[in-house]
Order: sequence, then C-alpha cells, then structure tokens
Amino acid sequence: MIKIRIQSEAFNIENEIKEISRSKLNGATVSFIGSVRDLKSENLKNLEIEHFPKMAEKVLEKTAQYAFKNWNLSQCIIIHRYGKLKIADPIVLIITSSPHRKEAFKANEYIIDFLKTNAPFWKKENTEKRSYWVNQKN
Amino acid sequence: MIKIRIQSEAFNIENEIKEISRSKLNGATVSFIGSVRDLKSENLKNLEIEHFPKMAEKVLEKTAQYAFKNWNLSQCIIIHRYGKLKIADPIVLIITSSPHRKEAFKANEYIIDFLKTNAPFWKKENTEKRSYWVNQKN
Amino acid sequence: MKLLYFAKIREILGRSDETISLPPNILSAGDLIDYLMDLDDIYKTAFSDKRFFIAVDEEFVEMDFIIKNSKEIAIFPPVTGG
Amino acid sequence: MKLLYFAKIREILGRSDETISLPPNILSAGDLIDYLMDLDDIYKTAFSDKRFFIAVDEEFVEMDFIIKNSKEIAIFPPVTGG
Repeated sequence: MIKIRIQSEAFNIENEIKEISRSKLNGATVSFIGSVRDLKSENLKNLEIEHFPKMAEKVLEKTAQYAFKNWNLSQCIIIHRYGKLKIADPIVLIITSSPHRKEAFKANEYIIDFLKTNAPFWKKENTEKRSYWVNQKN
Repeated sequence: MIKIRIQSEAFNIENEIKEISRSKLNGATVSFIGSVRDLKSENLKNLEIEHFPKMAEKVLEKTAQYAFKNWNLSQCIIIHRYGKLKIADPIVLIITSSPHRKEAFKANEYIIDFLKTNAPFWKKENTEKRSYWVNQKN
Repeated sequence: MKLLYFAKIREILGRSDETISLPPNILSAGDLIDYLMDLDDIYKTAFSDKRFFIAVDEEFVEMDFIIKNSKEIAIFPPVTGG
Repeated sequence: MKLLYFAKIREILGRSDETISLPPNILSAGDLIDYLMDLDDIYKTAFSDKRFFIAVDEEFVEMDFIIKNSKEIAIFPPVTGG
C-alpha cells in the first residue's frame, strides 16, 4: 500500500505506523523524519515551505511507486508539509515497511535522497536578521 | 543523549521522539521497528523472547555508545522488549538522530545489524502445531 | 500559454503566474527563456544565474524540449524540500 | 562457579543456572565444556552441535579464554533478538 500526503498540519508517526494493517507490516519498518533546524544559528524565527502542489503530488507518488517495486515493500508512506514551521517541527515523514530490513532501509534512503533533488518544495528561512531562500545542497 | 530500555511493555514511537529535546533533534531522525512476523505461516500463536538481562543491557549500551561516537549522533534510543508477544507486535525500536541523514541511517542500520548477532535475546515461536527456537540468520 | 513561477523566481518577478502569447519562432523551453529575458530586465534578473528548472505538465524538461503546444510551463529554482 | 543457561540450552538442561566446583585442571572455557560433556550425557546433548556461545562477566569469550577464576559463566545458543 502506498500513501502520499501533502499537508500543512503536523503528523503523528505512531498513528501512521499503527494505521498500517497488521498483516502488511512485515517485520521491518524504517522511518525517516526531517525536521526544521536553525542552520545558520541566526535565531530562526520560522521556516516557510512553498510547493507546486500538482507536481509535488506526482513526484511523491512516482517516487513511492518506484521504491515500492524496486525494494519489494509491503508499505510506503510519504507525508510532506508546507507552510510556516518552527524550529524542530517535523517537515517530512517517510515510512517503508518490508519483510527484510535491508530493503526497508535502502528504499527509505532512496526516497529522501530523491525528494531532496526532485520534489518541488522550497524552503525560506526567516531569521531575526533576514529572510532568504535555502540553497540546494548535495 | 543515549537511552537504553529493556522492557516487556509496548512502546510508543511518537512519545519517544517527542521526548527528545528540541535542540537535540537535529534535522534527521531515523527509526527502525522490528516486529513479530508469522515466519513459517503456521499460524503463530505467540512469540516468546528470553533474554540475559545484565548482558543485554551492557551490549545495547555499548552498541549505542559506539554508534553515537562513530556517526556523530545527537541522540540514540534503543528499546528492546522481552516476554510473550503476538503477530505484528513491535519487538525493537531504534532511533538515531543527527544533523546529517546519511549518518542517522548508517548508525541505525549498524545498530540493528549488530544487535541481531550480539545482543543476548532469543526468540521462541509457538505455532498451532509446535514450539521451536528461531535459528539465527545472516 | 500559462507560466507558473515559484520561490525566489516568483519573488523576483513579483507574480506567481501569468498568461502569455508566444511568437511562432519560439519552439523550445530555451527559446522561451531567451524570449522572456529579451522582453524585460526583470526576467534577466530572475534567470541570468541559470539556477532554474523547467517543468511541463509537472515533469522536468530539458532546455531543448519543444513547448510550442504546451499549456502550462513552470519555472522554478533548484528544489530544497525534504 | 555459577553457570547460567539460556534458551534452547536452558531447556535441554532443564535448569537456568547451577553452581559447580571445578577440578584444578580445568583452565579454559573449552576445558569447562569438555568437563561438562564428560560429566553427563545431558551436556553432550546441549553442546554437541557446537551451536553455543560463552560469556564471562557479560562479555563474549573464545574457547581458550581462561575461566579458572571467573565467578559467573553464561552458555547460550546463537542470539536471535532484534
């Protein structure tokens, strides 16, 4: 089962994992949470995430589908937030479940790596001194 | 911060992650949950986990410390359950948090791989037909 | 043809979308960018650092992609989500 | 000297621990295993497949580890946790 959500609201990882049907959980479940950091130590007031809704949905869906097939997953959930977030707020949640832990790990890392360079979301940091768009890394 | 727990009770991943202090969360948080499977499709009634308490505690603590230093973690939580569990019940939870996601992933995978071959826990499966001790794999 | 802009490019241009009619000699995505940069300095400011991507029908395309009959084209900086 | 047994080995032996006095010629962990296997067939059943590990003071040790002065020795099958 694949589930994609793009939302401004916070998510609850326990609830997401609990929702996975018991038979589909399949032994190994890997989760990744990316959260807001104060990257420049300039007293981050907030982080704004802008996105291109239609394309973001498409990219997340395709990425999940590729990972699902390629690593034989039983479950794949991707939730990405947009809007105004504060330090330590969770931004993205990726859950991959599989009979084999290696595949759950590989699929999860692939998804976050791919999203970082292909999903149309953009971060703007508002610190006490200034506002700037975050530059892409790696 | 390192936290080790060996317990018979279930755990709640959301609560564990929430407990991590906001400043220590550090961008990337990877979680692994291993849960009970019906390995042989023989209608598993339950899984019993036996452990060597003193040594188990020591091994988990040392493993967490090694991972913490080696991958520059800000946070490392290991919870392992013992006692009688049912299908899909969570057995082990590993949370690794770091400024860099690669390190959080690597540390997490290292910990579960190491525990599988070094932490003194043993699984006994009780199916409708029989009871047997699970054999070590990989 | 509808153009969509996001993030820093949206801010520089001061608009999130606009509808334009292209002259018949504009065929590729690269032609479109050149055309816009000739049209107004504000596009030069937005695109001159070459740090942008183009998506047609929500798919990344290269500069030689033929956009002549495309309805919606998005232009945006490198993504920074996740 | 206290011996601790776990899992399948505990079940075969029918006990989780026991206290024994070793003859002076028993020096290493390997000597201990041989000694026990000579003592009673039940230990042969428990150890003959060589699928066991030994821990002294909660640390894995090899068969040549000198256990002469150890207080507590655990013998158990390959672990299957996680």
